[in-house]
Amino acid sequence: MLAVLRCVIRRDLLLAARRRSDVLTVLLFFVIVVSLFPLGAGPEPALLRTIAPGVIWVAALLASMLALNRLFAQDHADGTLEQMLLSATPLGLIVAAKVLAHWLVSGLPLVLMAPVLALQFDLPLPYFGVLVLSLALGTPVLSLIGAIGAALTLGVRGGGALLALLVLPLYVPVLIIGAGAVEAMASGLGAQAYLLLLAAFLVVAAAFAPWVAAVALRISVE
Amino acid sequence: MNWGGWSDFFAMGGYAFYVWGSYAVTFGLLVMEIVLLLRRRRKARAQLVLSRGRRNP
Amino acid sequence: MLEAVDLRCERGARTLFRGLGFRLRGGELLRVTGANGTGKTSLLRIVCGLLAPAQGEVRWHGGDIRVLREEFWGRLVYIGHANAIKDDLTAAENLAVSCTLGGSSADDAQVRAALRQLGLAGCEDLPVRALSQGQRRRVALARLVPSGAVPLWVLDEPFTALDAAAVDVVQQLISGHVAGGGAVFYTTHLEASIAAAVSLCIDLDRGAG
Amino acid sequence: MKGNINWFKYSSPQTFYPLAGTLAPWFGALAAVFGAAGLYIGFFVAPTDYQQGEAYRIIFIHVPAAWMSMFLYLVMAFWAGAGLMFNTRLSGMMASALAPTGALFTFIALWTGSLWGKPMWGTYWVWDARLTSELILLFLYFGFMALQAAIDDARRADRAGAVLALVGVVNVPVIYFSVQWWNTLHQGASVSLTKAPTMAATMFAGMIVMAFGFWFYSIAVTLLRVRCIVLERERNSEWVTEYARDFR
Repeated sequence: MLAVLRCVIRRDLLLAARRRSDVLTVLLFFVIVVSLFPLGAGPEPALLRTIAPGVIWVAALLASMLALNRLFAQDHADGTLEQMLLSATPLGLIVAAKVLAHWLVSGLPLVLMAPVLALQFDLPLPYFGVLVLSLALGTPVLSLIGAIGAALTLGVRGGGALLALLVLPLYVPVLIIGAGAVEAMASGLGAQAYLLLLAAFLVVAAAFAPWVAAVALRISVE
Repeated sequence: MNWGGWSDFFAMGGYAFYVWGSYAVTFGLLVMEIVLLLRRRRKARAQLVLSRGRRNP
Repeated sequence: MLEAVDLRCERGARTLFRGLGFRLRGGELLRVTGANGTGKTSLLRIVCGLLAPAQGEVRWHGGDIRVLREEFWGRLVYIGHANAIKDDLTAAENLAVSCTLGGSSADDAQVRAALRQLGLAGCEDLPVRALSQGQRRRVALARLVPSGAVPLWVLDEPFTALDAAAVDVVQQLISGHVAGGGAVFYTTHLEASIAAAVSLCIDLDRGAG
Repeated sequence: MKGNINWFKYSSPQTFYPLAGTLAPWFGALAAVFGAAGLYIGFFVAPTDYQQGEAYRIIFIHVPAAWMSMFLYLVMAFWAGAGLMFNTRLSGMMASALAPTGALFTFIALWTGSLWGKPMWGTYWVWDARLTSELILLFLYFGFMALQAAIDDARRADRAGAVLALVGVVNVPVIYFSVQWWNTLHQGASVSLTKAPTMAATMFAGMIVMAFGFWFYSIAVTLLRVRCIVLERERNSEWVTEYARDFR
């Protein structure tokens, strides 16, 4: 059982390594979207400092959603997805492994890049820790919920925009609590409660999302 | 009955635009939904007649 | 071993076949023939559990496959139209992954031996992108070599895009498997002569087989 | 739409179709009666609110519409779940039939909410917790309908929609409480619609009656739409061609 999961993760990471451009496009998209806001909203530091967490979180959310169709679409096209459906290992676990690999490739880079962008927004240094921690807890939840959306819209025309329409409402709680964590830190309330809540989201999503995505996959491949 | 007369009723205490705006849109949308539904029903039945014609002309 | 009862399959509004049943025991070969679009692939997907039939049931050793699920899927190798290989990976990596996924773990030596048996000596470490369509099909079919222990093989058009030599190798693999007590359920247009103790046939052209 | 009398007897589209046909007009009539009664109470019986003047009368459609938008989503998720569990085609059709009416009531709730916000707080859009959750609920409805429209095969569309509806229904409370939390963090509870005017008995009665009116209306419209969906999806089955014999 474990060998299969390790094999799936290793394969996906190998594929991502072989096609590095996919990883970079997600990261560059994240950086570009964040850099657009000062151009749009004006460069005054005071303004940028207040909108920094919100902007970085929304950009991370959009970037991770952009990378979602890479999760199943390619496997569906070349038939490997059917082999996963017919494997002796429960599909939920395979989906969890794939989502973990997907997060390592498209979620983690965002978390590591966020402090650099926070500098751009002149965010006070003590808040960096909370920002990175909230993203580290939040982006896996985005990938997990996104996996359900990706599975539902497999092979459907207009997939990209449709995926966004399905998944964005479900991202709202994660966005509010995630961006709110830094906000609460700034207003002196302390981000303890928010980070714990994000961790709770992560645990619940990790427990249920892969199985729901597995059901959705079986429906889509039929 | 707390209205002086019909003109008083329609003025709605100065909030006519907001009150009638909401009521008009609400019931307008409900009526529109019914109209669209009946049109969809007519189209479905026409489709059946069409396919029946095709099957045994 | 494998039994189907009163299967009915619908695609869109059309009923492809109804009331179809068969029984496949160890050491038997079952071929499905029929013109294009008569539902050969759909029947295969129903037997594998990928597609739910509109009516009827598929049983493995008496148990409904929808209940057995992973237990049944562990006893089955399915090779469909698509080759289920990744262009960016090399042939060896692809085979290693598909074997692990299928449950029959194969170490590197077995993988290379299987590829050599399918006439892919020398191409093991090339990215599959560089291989021809026939060679890719061989990589997909090379999976059969290490899965001798898996009782049921379900093959969809195994011989397409293969040259005479490859067809010969695959035929030996199939008859070897059947002789060893396994069952093979396959579709093909090629008049393949596969030696087997019992070989049945379902012809979807004449309606229910 | 509570369960039918004999659950499985009416669960096939063929037997349900005529039943829906007979019930729909009755519910339509009930909707008209209750709607008229609600309007009458709302305008002629309920007193003027000392604080908000006449503008508060919008509450007689805003609150029932908000209730209906939430209630219809739950019923839709129920039918979608039932369709996924029991594999009955009709349940999937019911879910697809409910979605547009639910979305309509959500939009009505938003529209009347913003028109009510203008006289009270001077802005058309108040980032109030409940209004924001209604907005997200509207996106959930659009997501459901868009997914079903994008998938051609009816069976897969129903089952995929069912998964989305069930995931959505689990998320609605989470969304509501996170928006509530977000609202208190940023604005405190000062600006919000939660402080409804003191509830005189007649005001509450007006809302309840109108809510029933909307409920009967939803049932009637859903039954009509189900009949359309049945005609569209089952057009090749024998009973529909037989039934369509006398169509002009």
